[in-house]
Amino acid sequence: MNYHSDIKAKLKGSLTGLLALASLAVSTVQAEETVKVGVLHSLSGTMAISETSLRDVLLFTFDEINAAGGVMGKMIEPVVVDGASDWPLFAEKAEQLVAQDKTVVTFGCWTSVSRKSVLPVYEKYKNLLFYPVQYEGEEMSPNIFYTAEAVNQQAIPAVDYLLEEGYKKFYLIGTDYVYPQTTNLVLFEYLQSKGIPVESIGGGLRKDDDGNVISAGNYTPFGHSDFQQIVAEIKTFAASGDACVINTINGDANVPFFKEFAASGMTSDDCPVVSFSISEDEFRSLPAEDLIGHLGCWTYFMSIDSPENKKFIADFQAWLAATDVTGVVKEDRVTCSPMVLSYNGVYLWKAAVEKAGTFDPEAVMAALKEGVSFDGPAGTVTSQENHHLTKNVYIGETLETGQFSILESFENVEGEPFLKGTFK
Amino acid sequence: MNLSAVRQLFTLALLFAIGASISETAHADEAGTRALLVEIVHADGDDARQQLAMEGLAEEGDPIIGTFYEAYRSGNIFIKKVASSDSPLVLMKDNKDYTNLLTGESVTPSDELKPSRAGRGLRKDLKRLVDLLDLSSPDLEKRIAAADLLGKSQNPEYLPELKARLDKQTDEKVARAFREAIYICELKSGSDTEKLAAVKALGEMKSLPAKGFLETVAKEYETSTEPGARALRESTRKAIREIDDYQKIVGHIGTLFRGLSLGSVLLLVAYGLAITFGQMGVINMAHGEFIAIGGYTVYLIQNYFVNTFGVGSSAYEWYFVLSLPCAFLAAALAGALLEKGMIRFLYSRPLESLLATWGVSMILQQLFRLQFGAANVSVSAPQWLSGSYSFGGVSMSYSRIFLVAFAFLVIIVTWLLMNRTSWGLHVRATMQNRQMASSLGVPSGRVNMLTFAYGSGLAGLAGAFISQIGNVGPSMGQTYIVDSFMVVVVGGVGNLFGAALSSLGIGMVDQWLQPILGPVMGKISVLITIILFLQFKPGGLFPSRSRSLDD
Amino acid sequence: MDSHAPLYRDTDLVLSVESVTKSFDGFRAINDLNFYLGEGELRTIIGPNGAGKSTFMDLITGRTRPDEGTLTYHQDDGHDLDLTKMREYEVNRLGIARKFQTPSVYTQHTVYENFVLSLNRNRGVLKTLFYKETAADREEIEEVLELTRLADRRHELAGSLSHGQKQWLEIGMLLAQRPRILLVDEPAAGMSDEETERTAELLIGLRGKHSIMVIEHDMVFIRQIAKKVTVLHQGHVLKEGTFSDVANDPVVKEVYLGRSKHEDAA
Amino acid sequence: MNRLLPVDNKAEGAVFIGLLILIAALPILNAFVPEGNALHVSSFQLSVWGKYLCYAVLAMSLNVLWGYTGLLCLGQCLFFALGGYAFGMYLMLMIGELGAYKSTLPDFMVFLGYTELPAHWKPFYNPFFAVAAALLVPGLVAFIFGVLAFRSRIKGVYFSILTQALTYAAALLFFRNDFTFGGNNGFTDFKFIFGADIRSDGTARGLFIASGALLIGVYWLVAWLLQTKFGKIQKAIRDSENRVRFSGYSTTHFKVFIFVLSAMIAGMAGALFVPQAGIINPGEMWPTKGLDIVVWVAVGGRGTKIGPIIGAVLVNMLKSWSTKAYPDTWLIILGFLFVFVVLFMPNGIVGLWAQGKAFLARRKSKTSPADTGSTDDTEAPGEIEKATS
Repeated sequence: MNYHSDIKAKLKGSLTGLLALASLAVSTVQAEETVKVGVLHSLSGTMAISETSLRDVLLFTFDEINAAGGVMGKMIEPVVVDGASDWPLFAEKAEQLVAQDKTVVTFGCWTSVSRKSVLPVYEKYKNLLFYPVQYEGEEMSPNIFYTAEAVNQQAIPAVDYLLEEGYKKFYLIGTDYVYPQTTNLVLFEYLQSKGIPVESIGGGLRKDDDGNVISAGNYTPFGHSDFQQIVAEIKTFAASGDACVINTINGDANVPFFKEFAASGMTSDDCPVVSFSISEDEFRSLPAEDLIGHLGCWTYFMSIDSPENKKFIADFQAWLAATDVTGVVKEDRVTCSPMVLSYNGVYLWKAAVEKAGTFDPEAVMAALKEGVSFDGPAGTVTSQENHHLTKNVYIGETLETGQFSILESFENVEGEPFLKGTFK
Repeated sequence: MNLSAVRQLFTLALLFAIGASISETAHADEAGTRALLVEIVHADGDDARQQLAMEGLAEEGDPIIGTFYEAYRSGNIFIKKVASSDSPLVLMKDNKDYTNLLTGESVTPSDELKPSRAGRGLRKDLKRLVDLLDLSSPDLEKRIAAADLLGKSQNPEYLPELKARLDKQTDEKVARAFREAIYICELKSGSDTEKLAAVKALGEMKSLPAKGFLETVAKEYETSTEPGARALRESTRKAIREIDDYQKIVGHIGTLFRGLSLGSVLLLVAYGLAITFGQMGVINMAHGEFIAIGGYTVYLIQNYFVNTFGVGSSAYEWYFVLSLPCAFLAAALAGALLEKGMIRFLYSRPLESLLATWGVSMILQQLFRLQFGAANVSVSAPQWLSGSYSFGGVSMSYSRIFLVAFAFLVIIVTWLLMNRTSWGLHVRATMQNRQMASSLGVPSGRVNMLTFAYGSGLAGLAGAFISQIGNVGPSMGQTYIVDSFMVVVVGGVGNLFGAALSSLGIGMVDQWLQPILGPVMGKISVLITIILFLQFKPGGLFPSRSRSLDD
Repeated sequence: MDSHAPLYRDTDLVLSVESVTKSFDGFRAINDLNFYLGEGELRTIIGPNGAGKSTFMDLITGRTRPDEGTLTYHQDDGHDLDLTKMREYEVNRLGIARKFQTPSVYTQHTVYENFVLSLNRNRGVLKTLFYKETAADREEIEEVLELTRLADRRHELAGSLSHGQKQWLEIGMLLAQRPRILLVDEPAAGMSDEETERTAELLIGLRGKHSIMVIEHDMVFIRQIAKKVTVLHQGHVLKEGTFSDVANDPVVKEVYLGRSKHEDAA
Repeated sequence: MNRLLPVDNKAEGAVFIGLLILIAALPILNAFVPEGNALHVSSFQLSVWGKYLCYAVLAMSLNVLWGYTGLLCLGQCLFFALGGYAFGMYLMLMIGELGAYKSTLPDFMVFLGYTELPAHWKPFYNPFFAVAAALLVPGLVAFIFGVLAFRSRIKGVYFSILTQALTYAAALLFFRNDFTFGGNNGFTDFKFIFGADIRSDGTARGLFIASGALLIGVYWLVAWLLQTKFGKIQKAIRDSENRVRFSGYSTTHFKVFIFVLSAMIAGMAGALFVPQAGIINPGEMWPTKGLDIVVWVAVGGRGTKIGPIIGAVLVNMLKSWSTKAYPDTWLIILGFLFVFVVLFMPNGIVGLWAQGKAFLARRKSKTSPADTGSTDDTEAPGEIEKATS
């Protein structure tokens, strides 16, 4: 072995001389030097529905950065792996990226459980993960940077808006897992702190033996397909008016829910539904014309009227048209908040690398904690000490076109992961 | 600036104007209305100007307001810059046609269109205006909806208008809605005697919308020591009780219908399996993907209709009707191919059919993803399937009513095929003894293929229906696969009638348990119940009687 | 003949079936059946298809429970046992062995292993874990191997035997259980003439050592072995007597021929 | 049969010895060969192989049930997950105050407002109790379900579908947040095991060796069982349950015993899997996972001692490799593999040898007409009764 590496070293030495010469002539020789970056999303299984788009936007971002000269002169070389909606496999893939492919940063995960499963890997190898999707908070790993919306950047502003609009009854509904349960517990406290009586919060409560509320709202299993009963309940709940629904149903279960909702004859005028898991991307699978006027709250909407956003959308569309990556759907594509947060994440990482002057994950994280900004499609985002982002929050209502029209925006909202108990 | 405060002030001003003027707006000046509407659009962002325009609108009361409201609400108002003039044109889009809002003339738009949207607050005000206008709409449904909404606002300003129009209502349903609205209004603003009368009346009407308002009244008078308070308190409680009792009955009827409808979904999903698995003994794990084939077929046909005829055209309304046979045929064809290419080698090895079809299921799912994208695709209901039919407080959506009816049709057609055709005879013969049947001259190869195709086709049909009430996506079938196997097993493998009965039973039990235990525990309980049920009836509801008990 | 009255009641009965009825979905497979089997007797049961013969065996072996009536097993020591409450393996352990219509052997085991598994001992779960073959076991197996003429095929997989040999193997497996009662369902089905004859000899040879009940369709075979024949019809004993009694009985003839004609047509 | 090397033929022996070498060599290469050397096995590789070994044990547990007794359990993943949860509870408690909330309670409990550890969690501070629970809990669930199912003679496809329903119901239950098992997120972020840092290389080696030892132990157990009379009864039940029943054996007792045994083996595999995978959540009991295991066994060759091991390791290697090499099409590749195996390799990879021989024999016999006609008898063992019978 030593013999071989010896030869290699010698070869390398003579090559560097040649390269130095060549680089005088051809300035693009830098392209030979790459930095490996991991992309860890589910491209198959149940979560592929949402995560495939993030893979696409990440590849687009890398190409965009590479075309502009890369990061500190190095080209980004993406290593794409499929987490396959399988959580132990996520952990394995993360370790493969970090330990075997020596990636310096990973952009990935959607569900909280996938993030939780890879967290020990990033902590063990002191590597870096950018997490782009709204989540329940209650976590702050030293090795994860959350570009995601924290509960106070999504649910709380949305409820504020509804309260201001004069809604007095809130029906909580979600899929039975941690994000909805957590968000709804926080909202339950928040609504009460705003003077909404318990009987005006629908969906049911469960208490433990000591009388503490441990669960608020009505929950359905993953992939639930029959919402007749729940919609009937909402209809009764909303009969007296001034009621709205706070929806944390995950993924494709939203389709049967909204179809049932529309079929029951209720409209957004009778009882608007504000959803936290439906972005433009998910909206493509819903019958838009039945859902006009329902609300969404994100830190980005495709309809944001800014030059940065227009450029982003146009560039992404151009990339889609040109790319030859397998599995990329080219038609009817939209942009949405998780995609932009992925996009922002890459640029923030780039900025932090340049600030730190190294790809070393820990130095990059330190730079991020000091505060790095990026003027993204949804305005300026700034990294915080607590691994979250300060960003603008938008409330929009759905249009027939599958887009959101922005009703209200809150500027520079700081991300706060630990919320429960703060409103008591 | 506090938007909502301005809005409230404005609304109040508007109401006074309406109260004074609306009854005299029999003949409206359409041109004036249009001008005001254009004014509103232009004044976007200027609350004071919009307010002025609205006041004017209230005096006009033209039906064009309703059309405008709908367009404004759904993003179909556009502003077109005109080079020669300072004030741009306002266009209204209806389907694919654009009209100039000011003149009503149709316009061919150039590419310079900027959409204009109503803010939520403005829309609320507009909506109220439309509702007031709708109070005199010739459409009874609209009149009812308008009365309902105005009543719930509990604004005393509407009372005179509602009362004045109540006498003119000849339709009992409409009159009831008006009375309900009046009573609900009076709950807030009436005198104590008026309130008492309203409370009693609402209780007798079993008015569900009133319940929330009655509770407010109950709370208000809870601690009051005024002389009339006690009577009011007690009758309010009584009224709430009456409404609750009535709601319970409505709830039970609703549960029955919902159970029936869920049962029908299960039946459509499981009936194909009852044939391929129950009759043929093939454990087809790709059954769910045949469902998805049906769903995607509907999606493709919908897209074709949208592209060819446009949304909302009368031809488009027929897309779903055409989709049904297509979904059936597409899935049946896929089924036939699968049978010819794979299943027929596995008849003697049923459990291996499970494994191989599981592989097929994986392949198909990923192919769907590569072809249609990983995300679900959107399928809309045609007009005639949207909306719901209300019956004594129970609302049944048309799509589900259609689905229930179709499920029965499937049972009947399948029964006829199985019992009244030579094919059915061949199927039954082949299923009892494959070798015997083929030696008796039954073309068992063809019978097998057709049977499997029929079962798969039913799955495709199920997918077509699910597209109306649920997802269309790569893994849409996975949601149903465990359930459909349960249905077949509970019904008794090989017994189609049993499958029908068990899907209805499971649907009913599920809907009955859901309100008690919640959807998650309800679902778990259904599964446990099924497991326990099979302890006592291991062969299902109708165990297939077979003389060859020996293995 | 009044079939409701018991034919006779001997002191050395092994099995008494009295007023047994069994319905499936309203169809009476067995209808008020009375039947007695004597010690060491070789009884043949015939009847048209659907007469309830197999159901009758199911009832005796605990596979099916009767709706009404009693099934009593008369033990050696004079104690009676109620069979209706027992499961198959318990009935079997009393010494009631059953051969099925289609040969039911362990195809993935050798002939020898088939016999090992049939010996009437060490049948609890834990006992089988720590079972060691004894000399006595081997001796018994050799005996049966000889009797069934399978000795030279002892190490072959049962699945590779011919149909007739499988029938013999199964009979051998019953014998290895050392049963008191042998219930044999169509032993001659699918056998060559020579095999059928040998089977008949075997059964005749067993008479006296075991009480045997044979269900059979093959009239030649029945004529060979039958001493006493019971005719079942619609779950009921139509006639009991010697072969010639039964064969010449006009009622039996009508039932049999009429029914079988009808079946052929279908 | 050789007691020390319990294999039936040379090929099986070669694979088994290869496996032994692998189990012995990997930790050594990890510990003593320096990083950078081509022979070095990284801790990552080691833990990946450790997981494969656990999957192999899981496959063996299903094989005991399906391959030898003919009972196809589609819920084997449930027992695996239950074992994993039981041991995971211990690991969760070992996190101590290093969680996000610096509390002795697991984070998800703090969040849900628990002030005290629920009673059923307390004994899990003891690792031996946790190991015992990883054996007994799956065993108990299997016992209850087995008694219910086998007593009422539920068999064949019915049994398979019911086990699928059981695991589905259990998964839904475990998804619930207030079921005190962490809901969808399950258990993650373990820190210590038996006092050692769970992320250290030494622990990775230890866990790998434990997995290897479990695999060999289970292999020996299976081999021993097979040559007892019990093992013969097992196969006999698969071939002709009625005959067994009518030979005086209570097949119910036998089946319950095997089912419980198989569940306990699966539970042990789960218990060792969790510290190596770093996560257990209800996704592990989702019905599709149960089907995966069946596929491993089928690919390797069911009803053989070595087949399930080969199947589990190969399929998972293929999955690990193809999810990176062909992230978009790997499901299609895997799907085609299953179809191919079922259609053309009815006895799995292990059966290929015999299949090849039979094929050659048939080609030869084409020239000589004296064909025994028994080549069609290669039909795989353990068929369930046809569903309609």
